[in-house]
Amino acid sequence: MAYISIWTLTRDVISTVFWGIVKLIFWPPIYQFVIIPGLVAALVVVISIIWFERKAAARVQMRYGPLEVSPKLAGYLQLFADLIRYSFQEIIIPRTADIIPFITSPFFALLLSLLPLAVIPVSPVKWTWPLTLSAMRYSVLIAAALTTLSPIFIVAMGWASNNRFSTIGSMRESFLITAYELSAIIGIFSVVATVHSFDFTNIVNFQGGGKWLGLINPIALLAAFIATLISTSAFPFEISDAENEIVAGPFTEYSGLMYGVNMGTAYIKRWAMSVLIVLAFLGGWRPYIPPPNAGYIAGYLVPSLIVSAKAVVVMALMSFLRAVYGRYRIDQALHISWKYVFALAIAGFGLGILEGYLL
Amino acid sequence: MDDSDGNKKVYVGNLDESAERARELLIKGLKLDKIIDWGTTFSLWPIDLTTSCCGCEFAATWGPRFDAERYGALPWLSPRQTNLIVIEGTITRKMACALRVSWEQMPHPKFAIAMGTCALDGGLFYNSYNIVRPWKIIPVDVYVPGCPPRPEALARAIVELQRIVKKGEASKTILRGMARSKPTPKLKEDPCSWWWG
Amino acid sequence: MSSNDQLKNFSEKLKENLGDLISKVEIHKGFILIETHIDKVRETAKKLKEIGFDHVKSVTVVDRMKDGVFEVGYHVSSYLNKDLAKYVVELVTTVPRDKPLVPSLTDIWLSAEFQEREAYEGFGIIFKDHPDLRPILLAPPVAELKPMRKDFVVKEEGIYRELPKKENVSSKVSEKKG
Amino acid sequence: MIIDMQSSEVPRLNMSSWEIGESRYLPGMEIKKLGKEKFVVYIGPQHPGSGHMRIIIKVDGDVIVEADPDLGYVHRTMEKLSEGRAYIKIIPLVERMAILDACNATLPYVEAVEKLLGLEAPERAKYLRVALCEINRIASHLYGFGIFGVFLGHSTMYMWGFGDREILVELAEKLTGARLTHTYPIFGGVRRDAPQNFTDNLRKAIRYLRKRLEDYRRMFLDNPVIRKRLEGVGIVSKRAATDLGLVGPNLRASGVEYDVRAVEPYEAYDEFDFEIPVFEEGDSLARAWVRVEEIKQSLRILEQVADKLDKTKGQQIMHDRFWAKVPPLYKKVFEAEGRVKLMPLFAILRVPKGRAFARTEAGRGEITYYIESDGKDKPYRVRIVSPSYRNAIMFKYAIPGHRVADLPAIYGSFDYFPPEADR
Repeated sequence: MAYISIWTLTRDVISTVFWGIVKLIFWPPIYQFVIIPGLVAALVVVISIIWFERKAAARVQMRYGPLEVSPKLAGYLQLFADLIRYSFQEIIIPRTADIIPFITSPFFALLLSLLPLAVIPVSPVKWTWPLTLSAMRYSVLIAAALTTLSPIFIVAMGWASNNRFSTIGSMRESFLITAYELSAIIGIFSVVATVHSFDFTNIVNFQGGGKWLGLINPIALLAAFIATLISTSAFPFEISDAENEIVAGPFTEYSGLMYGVNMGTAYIKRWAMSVLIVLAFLGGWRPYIPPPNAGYIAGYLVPSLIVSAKAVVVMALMSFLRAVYGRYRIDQALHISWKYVFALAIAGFGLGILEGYLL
Repeated sequence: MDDSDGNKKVYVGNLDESAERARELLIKGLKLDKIIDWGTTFSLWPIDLTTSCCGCEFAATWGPRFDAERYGALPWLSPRQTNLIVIEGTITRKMACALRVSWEQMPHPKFAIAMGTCALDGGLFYNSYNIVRPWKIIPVDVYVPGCPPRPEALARAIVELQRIVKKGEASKTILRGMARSKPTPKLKEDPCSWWWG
Repeated sequence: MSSNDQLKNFSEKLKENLGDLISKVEIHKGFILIETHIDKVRETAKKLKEIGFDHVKSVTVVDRMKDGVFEVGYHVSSYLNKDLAKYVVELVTTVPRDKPLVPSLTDIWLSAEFQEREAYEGFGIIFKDHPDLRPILLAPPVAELKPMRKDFVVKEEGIYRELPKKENVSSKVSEKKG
Repeated sequence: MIIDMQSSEVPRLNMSSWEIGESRYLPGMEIKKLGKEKFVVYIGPQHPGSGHMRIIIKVDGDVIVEADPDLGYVHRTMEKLSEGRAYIKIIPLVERMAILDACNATLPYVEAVEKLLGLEAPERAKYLRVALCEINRIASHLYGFGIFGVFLGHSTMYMWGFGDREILVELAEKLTGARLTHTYPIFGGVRRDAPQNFTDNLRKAIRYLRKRLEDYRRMFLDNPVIRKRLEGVGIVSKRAATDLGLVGPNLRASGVEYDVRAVEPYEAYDEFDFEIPVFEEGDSLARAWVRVEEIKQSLRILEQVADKLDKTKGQQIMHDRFWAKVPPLYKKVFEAEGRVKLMPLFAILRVPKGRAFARTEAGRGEITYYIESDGKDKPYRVRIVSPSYRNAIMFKYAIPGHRVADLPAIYGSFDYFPPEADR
């Protein structure tokens, strides 16, 4: 009669549970969507970036910025205070609003702006890829397609609010969607022409040895960068929620947690686009090459952190523009995006094709 | 559980009472009230309701020299996302309506600072036929005397309000559904009755 | 003073130019007052505009309660003519207090538009043919009081209040005592 | 933000019967009307892009067809209140309409009363008045720039404008004892003499501001985004500016050379050497540039004032008529502190019968006072027309034809200050 030692059993159970949790965490869809570079990383980054934005602007403007909340941390906890205040404030739903889209759109917008992060590779190791190998060959295409989903819900928000400023704001947003999307996608696709592959892994591997596509093809990078600025309503293109013209644009009627979600959405979208730009132009995880059979830490955590760190730099640059520029008018922004950014993207694409032929 | 007859019985206490107890447990266990009060203290966002000439000093308070953003107060645009009204001086009859509407548009918990002698009791314009006393329109937490008050005085008022909030003014409305210590005044006459817009 | 002589010369010139239209020309401190009958206001204004007075600085209404009239004045001057810019001319006309009906000069001087609206809400003066006559600064219920008129009195500090006569006070006191 | 979803029409607004010349709109502002339903947007009074006023705009697509300024949200009835107050008490009262430009706002009142009294301030008092006026003018322009920056989403300009304004506010505080509400000019002179090292501080401030103006140009006025927003926006032609009776920088940006300081020099302005900047374009950018140029000219005047103040040191700052009545104790106070304490003298001041009209050039333009005295201690009638009130008419005529997003750009360029307009 064989007997099972209690000790062994316990050990087995513990180890199974532990490794089960680790496996679950590092299961690519969960890891990328929820942890890095997904929700958790995005939240941490957004909070830090907003803090940085406020502090950097204050620096330019000869003052301190947020400070008293935690003088030792230079006011870093300010955003947590704001978050707590927003989370517990009363949520007002106007009687004239269309309730279901009014409530659901902010959350859809948030989730959909995170989606592109769930289909991109953040490591060259095969098991970390969130899609099947055959789907992975088209990851650029899929990610680019997914970035276009969330703006529709911003338009829906403005429409559901039934407020005049919201209506004007969502109208502006819908104008801008058409204006930037083409440029952004063509800008990112110009690397496809250079590398001859829709696979992000190939694109990043192509950029080894400091041969970043952003350096080879700066025009496309610039086009993608500007298009990202327009898409995430960063200065100087903060048009759809221009505070001095149309209060808060589509978000005018949102209060409490719902507005907190809305405010986060724009930044999270900027974060997702920054990650895409890092992968396409700035070498991804590239200075670091994980061993082919690397485990959770070396094969997944470290490269994803490298990608995130690069994306943070890109995002900080975008946020810093607030201190320098005013905002464009809607027709001027459309003019710029159709006449110059689109031309820039096409030129970048042409350059990408040429380089793909030569290299 | 089964009783002696074998019938199944579910013992349920007073639901309201247990819910109350669970809430208290949550509040005490997680210190939720402390967290909320801390968050609200450092996130008093005043609304851009510029009502009168004290607005000059209000703007200077958020300027580089006095920089009230240090206290986490950021002037914001839309009433739905703010929780503080700074009444900057005289409230005229026309503005009274806007003040009341803005106050009602703001989500709870919300606070008010009355800035300047005019907001206290009329000041220089005490006998004008076109002004109202702000405390008849909305409840005021902190008064700042002066004509106009210096930016330091307004910054001090913000700190004073932070002290009031820290005592539990925000959490008690959110968690316990209690009324604010300063109730909203009942309007004797509708300030917006003549509104033509 | 030379500036006074200039004013005199200028007022005489104005008299010559305007002729019968005006009944009185006075030199005041800082401006020249020309008075005209209410029927001739528009004509005079047109003439003044022809001379070169191209904008209204102030529409000044004074309530002369004792005489039972409103004095409606237009302080006009010039921007484009540099010689005229030195002078401010007030075109004054009077209307009875109980029937304050004045022809609007907005179509001659567009810059008078808002100020005529203010006179309308403050004094209740109706400007005939004004394109957009409604209160500008006050809410309608306050404007109905016609607060700028002299018979609308705002209360003042105690020091300025007229005290009751001494006899009355003493008699009241004695009554109470009794 | 006050919005009423039910009513889509503004009652009592009938413009159809009104024609100016041939067109309803001023030249260059014609609009093609489309036969669509219009969208009424109420901007203000709680709105970051409107301040203390409301603009009711009718929108056709993204183009404003009609704008109706709704003023009076800060109307504190100064004209009526001053009919019941002693002459000296009116100075702090009327000061409140433009506390960032306090000296300029009260000076014409003081001048008008002085005209009635038949006296003139002594030389040094005139220089001190000019000094404070110019300090206030610069401070007011910087305030305008700050607000303009906010309207265009340029928060750095707001912070810089307000930060540098503090220097001037502090100078004024050193001179008068109050940050904003100076009540400095009084009948027959000024309230206080300049403190010891005032002129040195003034010169230091002038040097600093000259340097900063260059920064503003680089950061704000020559910023490509700002230029694009302002160029060719809100054009007011010379003819239109004259017809509308605009004042101040808005008038001079449209090519009309009119400045009370030059046309009818008051105080000591005829002794100073300065130019009147005039721009021909008449758009928002020109209005911004006029202010920059004016700040430069004001700095020039201040430099000359500083020299004059050094020369006239120790001279009288009060007219003899009042100075003779000053008790010896107060004279000692003046010798020790340079402060005049004369209030009891003015409380019983009776002004001779008469009418007076005075105008000065405030930061935002010409401000006029009409004062009528019936020989008592209170005026019979005080009529104030402030520059912002005269500029308010621009909202009605300069905004239609532009896009909604242009509204803040045009509004900011007017440098409109509602408490001043509403009085």
